[in-house]
Order: sequence, then C-alpha cells, then structure tokens
Amino acid sequence: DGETIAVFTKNQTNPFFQTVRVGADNMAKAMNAKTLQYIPTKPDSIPEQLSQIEDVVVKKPSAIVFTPVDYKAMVPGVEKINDAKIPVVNITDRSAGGKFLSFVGADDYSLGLETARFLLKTLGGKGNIVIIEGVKGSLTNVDRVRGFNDALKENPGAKLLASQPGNYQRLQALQVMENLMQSNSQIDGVLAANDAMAVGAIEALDGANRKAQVIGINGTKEAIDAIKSGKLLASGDYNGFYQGCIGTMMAIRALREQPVIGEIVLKPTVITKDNYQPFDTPLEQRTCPTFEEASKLSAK
Amino acid sequence: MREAAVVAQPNPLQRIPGVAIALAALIVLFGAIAPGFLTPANFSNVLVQSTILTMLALPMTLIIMSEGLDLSMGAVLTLTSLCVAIVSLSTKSMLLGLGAGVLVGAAFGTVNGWLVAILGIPPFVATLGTLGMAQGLSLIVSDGQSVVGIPHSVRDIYSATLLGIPVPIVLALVTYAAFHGLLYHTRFGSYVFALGGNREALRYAGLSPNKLLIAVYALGGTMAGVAGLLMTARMNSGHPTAGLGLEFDAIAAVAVGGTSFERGNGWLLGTLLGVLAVGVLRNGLNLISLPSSVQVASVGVLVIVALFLDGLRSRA
Amino acid sequence: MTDISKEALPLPRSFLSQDAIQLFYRLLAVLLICAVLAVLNDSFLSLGNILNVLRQASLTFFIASGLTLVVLTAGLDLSVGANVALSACIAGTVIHTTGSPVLGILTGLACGGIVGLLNGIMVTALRIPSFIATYGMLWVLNGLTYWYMAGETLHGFPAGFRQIGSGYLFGLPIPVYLLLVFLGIGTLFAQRTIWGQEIYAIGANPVAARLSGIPVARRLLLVYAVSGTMAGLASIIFLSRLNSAEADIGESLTLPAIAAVLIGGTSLFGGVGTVFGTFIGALILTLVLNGMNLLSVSANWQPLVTGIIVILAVWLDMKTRRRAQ
Amino acid sequence: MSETAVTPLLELRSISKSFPGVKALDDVSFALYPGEVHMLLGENGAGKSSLMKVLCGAYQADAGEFFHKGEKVEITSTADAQQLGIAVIFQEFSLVPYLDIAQNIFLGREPKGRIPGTIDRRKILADAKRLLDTIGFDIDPSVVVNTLGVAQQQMVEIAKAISQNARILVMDEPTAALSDRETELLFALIARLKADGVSIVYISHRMAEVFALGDRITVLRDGRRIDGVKPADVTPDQLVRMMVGRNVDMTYPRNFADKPGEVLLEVKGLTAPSGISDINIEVRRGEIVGLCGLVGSGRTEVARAIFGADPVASGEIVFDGKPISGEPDVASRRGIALIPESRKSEGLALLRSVGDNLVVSALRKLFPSGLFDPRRGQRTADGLIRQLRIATPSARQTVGLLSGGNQQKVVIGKWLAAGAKLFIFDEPTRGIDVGAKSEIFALIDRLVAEGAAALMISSEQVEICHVCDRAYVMREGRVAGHLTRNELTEENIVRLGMHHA
Ligand SMILES: Nc1ncnc2c1ncn2[C@@H]1O[C@H](COP(=O)(O)OP(=O)(O)OP(=O)(O)O)[C@@H](O)[C@H]1O
Ligand SMILES: Nc1ncnc2c1ncn2[C@@H]1O[C@H](COP(=O)(O)OP(=O)(O)OP(=O)(O)O)[C@@H](O)[C@H]1O
Ligand SMILES: [Mg+2]
Ligand SMILES: [Mg+2]
Repeated sequence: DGETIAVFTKNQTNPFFQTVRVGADNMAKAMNAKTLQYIPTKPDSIPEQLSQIEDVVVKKPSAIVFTPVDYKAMVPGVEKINDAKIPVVNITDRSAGGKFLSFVGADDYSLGLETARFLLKTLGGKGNIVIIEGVKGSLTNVDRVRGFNDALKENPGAKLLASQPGNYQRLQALQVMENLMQSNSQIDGVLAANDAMAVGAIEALDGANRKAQVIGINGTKEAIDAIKSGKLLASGDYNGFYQGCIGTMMAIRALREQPVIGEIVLKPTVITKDNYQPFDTPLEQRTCPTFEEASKLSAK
Repeated sequence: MREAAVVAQPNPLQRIPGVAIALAALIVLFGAIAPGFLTPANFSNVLVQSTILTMLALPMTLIIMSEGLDLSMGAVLTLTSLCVAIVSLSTKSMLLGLGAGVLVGAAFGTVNGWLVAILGIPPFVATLGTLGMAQGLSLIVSDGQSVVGIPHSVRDIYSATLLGIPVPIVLALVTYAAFHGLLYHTRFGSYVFALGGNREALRYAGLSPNKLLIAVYALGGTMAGVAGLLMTARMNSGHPTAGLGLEFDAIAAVAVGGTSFERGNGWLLGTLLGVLAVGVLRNGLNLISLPSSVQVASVGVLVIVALFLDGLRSRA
Repeated sequence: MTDISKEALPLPRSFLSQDAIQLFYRLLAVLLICAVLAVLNDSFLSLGNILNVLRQASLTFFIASGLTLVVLTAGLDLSVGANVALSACIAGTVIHTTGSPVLGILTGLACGGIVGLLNGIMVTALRIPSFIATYGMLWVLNGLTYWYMAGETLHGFPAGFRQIGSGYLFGLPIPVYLLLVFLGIGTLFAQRTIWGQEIYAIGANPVAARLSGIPVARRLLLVYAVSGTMAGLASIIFLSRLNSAEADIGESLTLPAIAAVLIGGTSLFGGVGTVFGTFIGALILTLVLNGMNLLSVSANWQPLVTGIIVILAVWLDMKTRRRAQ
Repeated sequence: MSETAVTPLLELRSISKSFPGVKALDDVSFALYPGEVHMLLGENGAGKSSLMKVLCGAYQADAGEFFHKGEKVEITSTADAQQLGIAVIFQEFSLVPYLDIAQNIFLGREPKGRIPGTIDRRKILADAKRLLDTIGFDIDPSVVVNTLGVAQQQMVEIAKAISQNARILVMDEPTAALSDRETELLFALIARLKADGVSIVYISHRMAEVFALGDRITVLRDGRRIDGVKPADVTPDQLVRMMVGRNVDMTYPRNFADKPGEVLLEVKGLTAPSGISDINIEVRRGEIVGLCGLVGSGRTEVARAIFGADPVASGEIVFDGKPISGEPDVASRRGIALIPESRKSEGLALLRSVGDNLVVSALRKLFPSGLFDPRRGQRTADGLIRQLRIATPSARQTVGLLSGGNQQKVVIGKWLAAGAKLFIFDEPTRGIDVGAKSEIFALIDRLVAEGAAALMISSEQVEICHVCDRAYVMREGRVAGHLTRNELTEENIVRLGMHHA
C-alpha cells in the first residue's frame, strides 16, 4: 500500500485529460495508493514532457501511467523509464515504442467510424458533409478522420464538401464553419474530431440560423448537455475516466504482483439522447470499474 | 533607437546580478526540500535539459545586444530538427542530416539578417514573419506528422557520454566557450558591442554594420540548426511543433541574465545563469511535485522577480 | 543614437498627413485582396461573407486596439491572450453562479483591467521592460487559469447574454456595431484627446515627455489598464459568441493581435500609428484566413502566408513613408 | 603662413546641399591650409555642421568639387574622407558605450592576435596607453567608456582621431560640454597638434575661443559663405554683424528691477540622493538668479530636484507660497518649467513635429475640457514660432531637423505656451549662436519683467555676470556662497566655486 503513481497527461487545458486524471485519482484512492500528476506547462510540449520524465526518474515513483504527448517523439522518454526499471502503463495514445505493462486506450478509428456512421444513418445515408479536423499529425486526429472518411465511403449518397482543420480549438472551428457556410449553401452534417470543435460549429450554425447534424468525440460534460438539449446529435465516448481508472489499476496491480491485462481497447460508445444518462453524473461521483468489469471490457 | 540619457551604469560584472541570487536561492531552497535534488544524477539532468535552450540563448544574447530580437528561433529550430530527421532518414547519415539542419538554419538566419539590415524592417516584425514561414514550412514538409525511424547515430548524440560527461553537456560547454571567446576576444565580438552601442562608430571605422548584422542573425539561425540536431536526437524523431515557443524562453533567459535591451550591454555568463535558473526551477518543482498550474506560473514569477531585483540594484 | 538624416520625415506638401496617406495605402491593399478573392470565389462578395469577415475581425480588433495604445508608448503586452482566457473563465463563472450577465460582464472587464493595471505597475513602478514583464504575466495568468479551471469547460449561458456575440440588429451582427463604436472611441481617444496626445509624446521620447510635465507613469498605467480592459471586453465577446470557455483559448489570440497592430502601421519604437490602421490590420489578417478557407487551402500554409504578409505590410509601409519624402 | 604660397591642404568649391524645405548650403567655398586652426562661425542653422558632414562624406553634396593638395578628388563616403586623413569629432559622440577605451580607439583596426580573428590584447592596450599619453590623458585604457564623463569621452574621441593619423581634424563645438579646466587641456592639445602640422576645423559659438585659437575664420550665414577673415583683422562686433547680418548688442541689456517682487521659490535644506545636500535658495518674481559652479558641482541636480525629476531625501521646496513635492507633472502644473541641459534627449521628441513639441506641455491649459483640437494646437504653435522667430519651414517640420538654437527655442516655447511662472534654465545657451543667445536673453528679460522668475545655470560666467540679479555658487553638492548684483564678477564666482580655494 501507499505506492505513488506518476500520471502523465498531455495538457491541463483539454477537459478530456481532466477526466483521465480524476479517474486515476479515484482508482488510486480506492486502492490506497496516491498519484502525482505531471502535465507540461506548455500544452502538448514534447521537450517538456521529456524533461518531466527525466526528473521523475530521479524521484523514482512506484509506477507510471503514461500518455505520450506525441506517440512517436516520446519513445526515447519511454525508454528512459524502461531503463530506470519503473513499471509503466500506457494509456490513451499507443506509444510507438518502449515496453509497457499494459495498454489502455480507445480505438480512435472505430470511434470515428461509429460516430460518423450514426450521423450518416440519421441523415439517411445522404447529404452534404464537412469534416473539422483536429491538430494535424496527432495520432487521435489521423485515426478519427480516417474513420470519418471510411464511414463516408460506405454511404455513396453523402458528399464531402470540405475537410479543414480547427486544431481542436473551439474558436477556430467556429470561424472555419462560418467561412465554409459562405461557400456552401447547404450543409447537412458536420463531423468534428472533438467536442469543443463540434460545439464551435454548432455556434456558427446557430449564428447563421442554419441547421445541420453535428457530432463530436470525447463525451465531455459540455457535449452531454448539448445532446440533452438536442443541439448535438452525438458524441463518441473516448472514456477518459475509464482509461485513467484502468491504467492506474493495472499499474498498482502489477506492483502488488496481481495479474494484469496486457491490452484493453475500450469499445466505442456513441452517446446520443437515448443513452446519455450514465454519462451525466459528475466525474467525482462516477465509480471506477472493478478488475472483473475491466477484463470484460477487454474481451471485446 | 532612441538616444538614451547618459547615465552612469555600473559594469554588470562588478555587481552580483539578480539572476545569480535567484539561482542560488533556488538551489538552496530545492536542496532543502526536494528529495533527490542534490544528487549528481539530477544535476546532470538539469544540465542536459538546459543544453538546447543554452544553444538558443547564447546567440540570442548577441542578437539582443545588436538591439535586435529573433522570434523565429523556436520555429526555425523546429524546421531544422525536421530537416535533420528527414535527411538523416533518407541518407542514413547523421552528418548529412546535421549539415542540412545547419544549412536551413543559417539560411533562415541570413534571411532574418537581410530583412533587418538591408530592408530595415524592425527585428520584431521581420522575425515574427519568418517565425510564421518556418512554422508553415515545418507543417508542409512533414505534413503535420512526426518523422520517425531515423538512424541511431543521431540519437546517440544525446545519450552518449564523453569521459563520463553526457555529450549534450560537453556540446553546451564548448558552445559557451566558443561564444565567450567570440564575444570578448575577437574583433567580431567588439563589433557586436558596437552594433547595439553605436552603429555610426562602425560605419566610420569603415565596417559594414549591415554585414555584421546579417552575420549575427545568421549565427542565430546556425545555432538553431545545431540545437535542432539535439532536439531530433532527444526525441529520436522530428516533430512539427517540437520547438515552438522556445524563443521566448531564450529571450527570458537573456533578460533575466542581465543583458539590457539597449546600447549593446550584453553579458553571456548571465545568460547561462538565466538558462540554468529556469532549468533548476522547473526541475525542482517537478521533484517536489507541486500542482502543475503552480509550475506554469512559477516561470513567470521568476522572470519578474529577477528583473525586479536587477531594477532595485541599478537604482540603488 | 538617432540618425536624423535617415529617419527624416518629409514635409507634408498636401493637407494629407502621413498617417492619412498610410491608411490610404492600406485601404488599397484591402481592396486588392478583396478583388482577388472575389475573382477566385463567387461567394466571397456575398453580404453574408462580408459580415462574417467583419465579425471575425472584431475579436482580433478588440484585443489589438488596446494593444495599439501600448505599442504607441513603445511598449508591448504579450499577456493579452492569457488575459482574455482568465477574464472569460472568471466572467463565465460569475454568470453561472449569479445568473446575472451584467455582473459577469462587469467582472470580465474588471478582471481584464486589473491584470492590465498590474502590467502597468510592473512597467512603471518596478521598471521592468514591458516585453519581459508581460511575458512573465502571461505565465502567471496561465497558471491561475489552469488552476482555476482545473481542466473543465464552462458552457451554457443565458440567451440574452449570447446576443452580444451572436445576435443581429437591423441585419448587422452586434459585434460589428461594437467594433464600429470602439473604432470610433479609440480613434477619438488617440487623436482628439489630450491623453492621446500625451501617449504619442511618451512613445516618441519618454524622458522628454516626463520633463515636459506629462505624468508618464499615470498615463502608462492608463494605457496598460485600457489594453487589459479591452482584453476583458474581448473575453465577453468570446464567451457570448462561443457560449463556452476553457483555459487554453488565449494562446491563439496574442500573435494575431500583435500582427494586426504591426500590419496596421503602428511602430514598435513608439509614437507612430493609429487605431484605424490596426482595424485595417485585423481586417487584412481575417480576409486572408477567410480566403484560404473559402478556397480550401490547406491550413498548413496559414502560418507561412501570415508571416509573409506581416513582413510585406511593414516593408511597404516603410517604403511608402520613405518615398513620400 | 602666406596663403598664396601654399596650396590648400583641402579645398571645397561651390558646395550646395538642400534638404526638403531648406537650402542648407548654397555655393559655399572653403579652403583649409596645413597646420592652421580654421574657425567656422555662423548662427544656428547657418550650415556649419552640414558643411562638415559634406567634408567628411557623411552627406553627399548636390553640387560642388573637392581638391586635396590641389588635385581634384571625390568624397562620397566616410571611407573616402578617411583615406584623405580627415577625422571628425561630432557633436554627438561616436563611441561604443560597453567597449573599453582601447577597443574604441582601434575599432576596426585592432591588432591581430595569434588565433585568427582574435585581438592582441596586450598590444592594443599598450598602443592605446602610448596614444593617450601623447595627448596628455592619464587613464587606464581598459576602462569601459560607459563609465567616463563627457570630457573624458571627448578625449577618447580625439585619441581615436589621432590614431588614424588624421591630418585634418574637424571639431564641432567640442567645448560645449567641457569645464574650464578641461577646455584648457583641449586647447593645449590643439596647440600640440597644430605644431605637428595637423589642420583643424573648429566650430564654436564662443567668441573668446575664436580669438584664442583661430588662425583664420570663415563665416556662414543662411547657408552662404559671407567672408573669410583673420582674427587680427576683425573685432568681435564685426564678426557678429557678419554672422547675423545686423547689429547685435552683445552686452545683453537687462532692466534690473529696482526691488524684486515677492518670493516665488524657496528651497530649504534640500538634500537629495543624487548628491546635493542642504541647499538653501530663494528666487523672487522679477529676478534672474544664477546658479554657478564647476561642472559636476551639482547644479543640474538642484534643478532636477526642484522640478521633481529626481527624488528628494529631505528638505522643503515652497513654490508660490505653498509647499511642492512630487513628479515633474506636479511642478509643471504649479508653474515651474525646466529647460534641460540635453535638449535632444531630454527636451524634445526629435521625430515629432515642431508643433507637437511646442504644445505638449500646454495641453491641459489649452484644452481644459480634455478634448484636443488640432487646429487650435496648430495656431498656438504658429504663434510661438513667430514670437520666438524659430527658423522652420512650418510647424509640421520634424523638430530633429532644426538647428540646435532653434531646437532650444522650441523647448523654451513649450513652457511659454504652458504659462510657466518660474523658468529653470540648465545651460540655456549651450551650442547657441550669439544672435539666438541675445534673443533668448531678451526673452528671459521680458518674462521676468512680466512677473515671472528665472533660475539660470550656466558654465559661461560672463553670461551670469551680465544677466543675473544675483547668483548662488555651488561646490561639491552644496551652496558655497551667494553673490549680490554688485559682487557678481567672474573672479568671485571662480573663487567661491574652486575646490578649497
Ligand atoms: N538631415 C537634414 N534634413 C533636413 N534638414 C537638415 C538636415 N540637416 C540639417 N538640416 C537643416 O540645414 C540647415 C543647416 O543646419 P546645420 O546643422 O548645418 O547648422 P549649424 O550651422 O551646424 O547650426 P548649429 O550651430 O545650431 O549647430 C538647418 O536649417 C537645418 O535645419
Ligand atoms: N554619463 C556619465 N558618466 C560618468 N560621469 C558622468 C556622466 N554624466 C555626468 N557625469 C559626471 O557627474 C558629475 C555631475 O554632473 P552634473 O552634470 O550633474 O553636474 P552639474 O553641476 O550640473 O554640471 P553641468 O551642468 O555643468 O554638467 C560630473 O562630474 C560629471 O562629469
Ligand atoms: Mg551644428
Ligand atoms: Mg549639468
């Protein structure tokens, strides 16, 4: 008991990582361990996360739960952790290298695919669609957009008008949407690579008094509220809370020499107005899954 | 350029600057409260982490002494880091990669110098423009993706040791020695003082301030190229946002280190202390694991406090 | 040392002042960009798009207009973006907890103003160069915002409040009215009040200004406070327009605001520039992004194009000023 | 030395040079002979500095020819001029503040060290020391220039010029910032250089120097050469008439008030960290009170402390019956004006227009509502330009382009507009021609006659003696004595001001 788990997340600005951190905290508390949060002061800064790893290696926590800010560029950092023989669990983005006890994440591709499918089904398989992408080159964005595109391919009746980046930023998505509405008089569906951009796009549509179906990804509180009020069609649940919980659970179990699961890829849930209730509770009140529940999740 | 009122200013070498006090205070503080802070391994950590910033802050000192500024350094470093990655990936040669990085860096530096010296565009504006260009080019050459799979020879630069000292530290020391020699013991160094202190004097001495300015900025770009190699080695990959914002850290280190923005008053050792102060602060805060938001604010507080201390002294 | 011969300004031969001539060139540039975009894309010239551009430019303008005053005094405020973020988050919280948009707006403006005032104090009382002081402030504000928001998003504001950012009045977006109002106030303040004159004098030579009896420290405090308050205003527009706020909204706002000021012809050396120029600067920046969206140019090119425009604008400005001799 | 026998070392023929709105030089010819000290005289804005800038290649002449030892040459750059052995000591120095004396002297010509690119430190110091010795300047050449006083910097300038083997040395108002003792040093040096065959062009507004140093005199007026004469052949009055084209009374007539008015300024026990202590001064309406002493005796500090520009440690300043403290804006609102000694850096916004500079202190008075009316500002400025006879094409001219005297008038003008009651002049006539000087004194006289008062700092004791009702003499940061109108002689000033005389 009393292990310290160092939890690395990408930034302190994206609500998603807050859910990860709360999940990790909850699980650690439940298991009588404690967490130390490491977050780059500059959002998503590679050099800073590398430095933090180096500093943590000096400090020697019992184990590490790790989200790489960049899945390729952080490999040397992971190797440093490996060299220091600190057990490490990978969550969220799958690192391109290094040795991990376990990986807990969601499959961005199927998340994008499923959510986009839901939108296209709602539209009856046709209509004019725009994609608002996240940060170019980030793993999450690449896979989500690939999922969007594959869903579009399954529906030849739908037409992709434009695919422009909003860098996961609300304001940029809003402005991109405003500009796109100028050159496209009919937009039926918007596929946004995260919730903040989806909400930005909705604001743009509202401002122009136009209607379109919009989906986002992450299942943030804001998105749930928007789904409740009917503004947002759906949000693909990325399950940050579970990722934090299960990642921490695996780390602590490994320390206590209990069995761990090598890989848990959380199944995508498309949150819609029919199934949002379980997601509508405050983070702190949500409960982490048990090991049995977690192993069931991995079975899929 | 404004005629500054002639005020007698003590030589910065003859007083203990705010930055030295801040650094000492930080070391004492963290030594007392941060477990593991006073270990050789951790010192080596801090030093290694500071190398990339050192390589930017040293030429930045010269640029600021010339009454200039280079906002493009972080973006250029990003671009050169990508070039190192891409070229060494395709040629399997670390040296060719380094060459490409340095070449691109020098080219950007030269463009900066040209814009500032020949076109007479204020440095802030010129380098803000090239910042955008370098950032755009980084996105374009990488298409926003990380570049991975580069040869191990690149990575070894970061992890290897020489006589037990990590190679990045050796490189940084060599760079510091080179800059120290360059600024204080060569003709070029004297001319750098004159660039900020009195450009007319250079003209009357039959020297071309424009060429010198271009050289100073080119030096900055070249060092961004070298630092780009370190960055690539550190990440074992190239990434289109890796170095963004580093220029502000470099400027902050220079300012904290006591180089003034007017009249060519520069102090290289102060810059080094400034870099280390930032490094020690970040490292120490990580070790005592304060909330991350406190860490965010702390660098700002350091900058303000160090300059405030300097202000107190120069008034006393 | 000032080399007078090189910086020599011409004797205006006509009634047009230098600034007027520069503004004229800038308007020409705007028309040129518009013409090119109109040819390349049909929807560019639609009323909707023009209003769209104006509305988007307004946010940049609000931040940049206050910044213009700071730059006129030969200072810089790098903390404006972070200030917008903090003010938005605090104002948002106040609206949520009290349910009163008016109270929220007032807190947002006050928060921005206080941050600006603190910047002013660092610059005047502590005599830290503004560039460094506001860079330090940027991180302090980020830290505060991150801590305060703890990774959460504020969202969902009363409909009445939302009108400020997204409503229309007689067919025009409300931010456009605000833009016109503040453009007018800013121009009047800078050109037609004695404070404006004093600000120009401080920028041109702070030592001489002080010895001419201008209360330099008080004016600088005023300028930084105004800049901060304008950031507060921008935060309100942001909140009501996006219906939400999170900790990282400021990051992408600072550099465009500075770029708008510079493209608008305000000199970093102080004493030269106009608020109207800044408006045109904001307009040019927005037009270019709008055009790139309309033409579906990859966003990878955006920083590159913006960079080139900044350099080009300042270079042309200097060129035309010199030729006017 | 006979002019016909010797060819001029350097000759300029029919030089013309125009700037927008001004013809700075109009068909000026000028000949310089070996080993002579050639005085260049003229009112402010007569074109002296411009002519010298053309001579040294800093400005390009619009028309005209150059001859060196009788041969036609081109001077299109400073390098050309250096080639011909021309060196200039400008009104503003060309030293690099954070380099040491040796590096400054040999900038661009450093002795090479063993490693390429480096400087032979030992040699550069030794060379500099030798050079400084030859001009009698005893200082360590490794001292950083930034820590030197004005006079010392000037000596470094001269050493630098000499190190370039200059055969022609141009000095533009070299004594403007020097004390008497430093001036004597400089004169001795000039004599030595002259003996070595160096030709010197010397620009000055001080009549005494013209006669003490000059071998020949060239007078410029409005950009034209008026005459060339020898000092022996003219009287000061004649020279002045040539310079200004009319008779100027050089005795600065004053209407001394029979009995001074009420006390306007009272300084009691003023002590300031800037280095002055226990200053007691009183200035009454209708008076011009002198504040004299050696350079460095703290006169400027007294002025700045009264005006609120420097912090005050203790003591009291009572103005117009009420105590005053705070920043300059308080003093200026109460009616105190400071005309600082360095007009370029402290008095003017050089890149702004004449009009902007003229109204800047009067904004609150002219526009009590806070709303600025450019037309009213313009009218005020035009009025002042006429009243003070400021030579400028218009109120829109950039003030940095005016000549020194006219710049000084702008600084005074801005306080006239503000309606100041007490004028503190710090070296008001530094670098100002005789015509402008008497105009400025007439102006001061009129101001005090109308009930204002003046406190005047000047290093030119003649001026103090001529125009002041009485004077305080300072020594080492304290008031060493007070001289009434009758006691006010140069002798007394020097006696009181000297260290432990
Ligand atoms: N670079 C310039 N641009 C425009 N006008 C100039 C410039 N330099 C000098 N002038 C003008 O040329 C005239 C001659 O100036 P100059 O400096 O030669 O006078 P001066 O005789 O040296 O006067 P002073 O005794 O005050 O130093 C003045 O009217 C001045 O305003
Ligand atoms: N930049 C400087 N560096 C070093 N010493 C300086 C500097 N400026 C002035 N001094 C010296 O400081 C002392 C005080 O000068 P200050 O100008 O205050 O005296 P002052 O009595 O007003 O004389 P004056 O007005 O005639 O120059 C002098 O010895 C002067 O030489
Ligand atoms: Mg002159
Ligand atoms: Mg003085």
